[in-house]
Amino acid sequence: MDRINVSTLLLAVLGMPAFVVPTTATAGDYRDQALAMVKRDFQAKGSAGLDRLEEDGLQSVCNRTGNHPPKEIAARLEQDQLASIEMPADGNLMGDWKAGEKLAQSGRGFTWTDKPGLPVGGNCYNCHRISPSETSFGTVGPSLYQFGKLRGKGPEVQQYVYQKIFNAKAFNVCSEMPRFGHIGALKEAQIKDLVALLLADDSPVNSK
Amino acid sequence: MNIRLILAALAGSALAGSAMAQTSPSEDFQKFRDVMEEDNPAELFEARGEEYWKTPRGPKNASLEQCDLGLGPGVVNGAYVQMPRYFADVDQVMDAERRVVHCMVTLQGLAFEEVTKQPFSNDKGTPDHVSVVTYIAGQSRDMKIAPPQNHPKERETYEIGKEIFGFRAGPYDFSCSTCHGADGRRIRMQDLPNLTKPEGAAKGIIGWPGYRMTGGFMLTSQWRMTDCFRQQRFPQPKYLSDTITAILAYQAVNARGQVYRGPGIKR
Amino acid sequence: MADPMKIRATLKGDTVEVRVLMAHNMETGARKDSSGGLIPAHFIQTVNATHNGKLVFAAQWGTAIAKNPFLQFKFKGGAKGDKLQLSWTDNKNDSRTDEATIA
Amino acid sequence: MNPSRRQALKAGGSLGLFSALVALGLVKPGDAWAEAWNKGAFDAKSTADALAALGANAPTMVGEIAITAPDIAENGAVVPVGAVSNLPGTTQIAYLIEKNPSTVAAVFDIPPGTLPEVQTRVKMGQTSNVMILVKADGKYYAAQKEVKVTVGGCGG
Repeated sequence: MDRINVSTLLLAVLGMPAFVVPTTATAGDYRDQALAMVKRDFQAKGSAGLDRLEEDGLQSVCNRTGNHPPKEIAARLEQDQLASIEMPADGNLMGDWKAGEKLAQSGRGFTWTDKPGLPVGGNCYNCHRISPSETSFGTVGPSLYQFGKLRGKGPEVQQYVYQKIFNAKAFNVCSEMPRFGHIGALKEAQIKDLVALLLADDSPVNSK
Repeated sequence: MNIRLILAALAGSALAGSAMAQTSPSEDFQKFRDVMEEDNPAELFEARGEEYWKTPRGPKNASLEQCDLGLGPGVVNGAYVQMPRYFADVDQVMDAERRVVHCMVTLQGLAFEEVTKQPFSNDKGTPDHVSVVTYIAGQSRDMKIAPPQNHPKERETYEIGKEIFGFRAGPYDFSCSTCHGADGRRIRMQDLPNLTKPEGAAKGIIGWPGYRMTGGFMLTSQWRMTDCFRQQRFPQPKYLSDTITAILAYQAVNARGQVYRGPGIKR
Repeated sequence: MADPMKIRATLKGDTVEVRVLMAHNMETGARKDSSGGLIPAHFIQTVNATHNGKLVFAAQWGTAIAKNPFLQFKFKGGAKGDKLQLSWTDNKNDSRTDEATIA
Repeated sequence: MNPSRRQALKAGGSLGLFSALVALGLVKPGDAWAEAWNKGAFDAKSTADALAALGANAPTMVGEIAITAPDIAENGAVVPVGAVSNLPGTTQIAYLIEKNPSTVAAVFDIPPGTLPEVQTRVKMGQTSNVMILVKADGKYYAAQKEVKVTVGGCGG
């Protein structure tokens, strides 16, 4: 992400008269105290270094605004995130749904008890219903069952799904979904496999 | 008493057990968790903790009976549900586990590093301070959660805890709130209580310390918070740090008025 | 020495309901420690309950009983205030005997 | 003197209780004690071997034995299993877990005056049938129920 760009935006956020800090007048003080406390109290462990406590620009905006930045700011940030998405050079977005299903099942990666580095899991079932045969699914995100049936599988839908997985914040700046491609957690081929899981005709997601 | 009702029903019929009515997995889990709670092995650790509390040991050969958990030296009854709280002797807000370790250090003369060498239970067993916390928690069974908010530092700790609760960072942009900031959420089959509301916040407190069926040991709120940060993909919070106390204070204050049911049972 | 058992013996009608928790690791002998070595089996093999000198319940256990075992049984002929003795012995010949009063 | 009695007395000796009971005449040397630990049964690696070791080669499957166990166990480390026998003259109840490394989990003796019902918690390595074997009037009967064991939880 372009840090300078974001800092400028941040200044704009904080300087805007329409911008209202969501809690009390002292909320800023508590935030500062909280950040100082967190920096004092955490220690690096495994692959989880202290650098993870440094907010990037987008996180900072979401944190300062209770995940509801002013519309104009949100739109600018979303544009930035969208522009930073790298689309596959070959233009093909549909991979292997079976590999996608396997990836969707795994929640491994990036914790201090996980093996450092890649590959990491897609974490999809942690939050979404996907294939009907997997009954152990989370509900933090919407159900994706029948996604292709309901939304089609044309080029626009394929592009949207690829982009959403690559960087969910391009569509909703403070979305709770991680930016899997943006942070380099999932590689191009893996994201394609997940696109296929949601859209392929023969994927169990679209069965019946 | 579920199991006895079912047994009675089955005993009265010619049906074999396999003919039991089908229920959803989560209902089934809850049912058997309730059964487990009736005879929770956590009680064994309460007993062990009580014995530790009352037995002199350490370089000062002292028991913990002079330990002040906020209601005066030696008062254990109801102390757990009134923490975290401000302690003037240290000019700090402390949660139960932090206070217990503090007492072991100051009263018994044990070295902090020694007591906290194994902060959490594992396959090797449940450390003494964890049994003591379990004992103290058991002495607040069926009492209302009522952490004080009178001292400025108690209010400040709550507000800081609230900020940390919403603090998004790390590779996945997760905060505590990502999982625990709304109603009706689940990770896989695991219910995620909404810790911003009294009922949800109480769910985050009730059942801790918990007897972990896998491994058969006790885990405390300190452990729970630490493991949440792990799953959040954060670095590791230091044991008994201000950050954990602040998060626990945020939850406890949000849960005020809810009834604590004593040490629980965990998967 | 092993921790005491937690025994609840309650008279309900003419039946005494006994519920017991025992502190024991119930090692199966199949688990490995952090260095990869097998942890030797260590488990309760027999449990006996006596009331007024009469055996009212006896169990033989294998390694499949869960850690920190729970046991519930019922017998007739007990009265409030009566004593009930429970004892267990494990495969290393460790043992523990505790007494409870029927309530 | 059988081994379990010897062990019991040894335990009593160290704790004083049993010797005290014997001294008070509450426990008489001739009292019937539980059978010795049945090594052969607990070593059995299959249901057939276990039944043979328990002397119950072909138990009759009956409806008079109620099993309380979860359809799906949240955790194989602790699975509550209860059994009630409605067969007159029940003297023994045994738990057999087909897919466990050792099939026999427990054998309970039910002396006269004790109700033919018991509850305990078992470990299950995987989804398996749980068989409850009952000895009543010298004959063997059984019932069984499948318990699914999940590997739940999130991957984090």
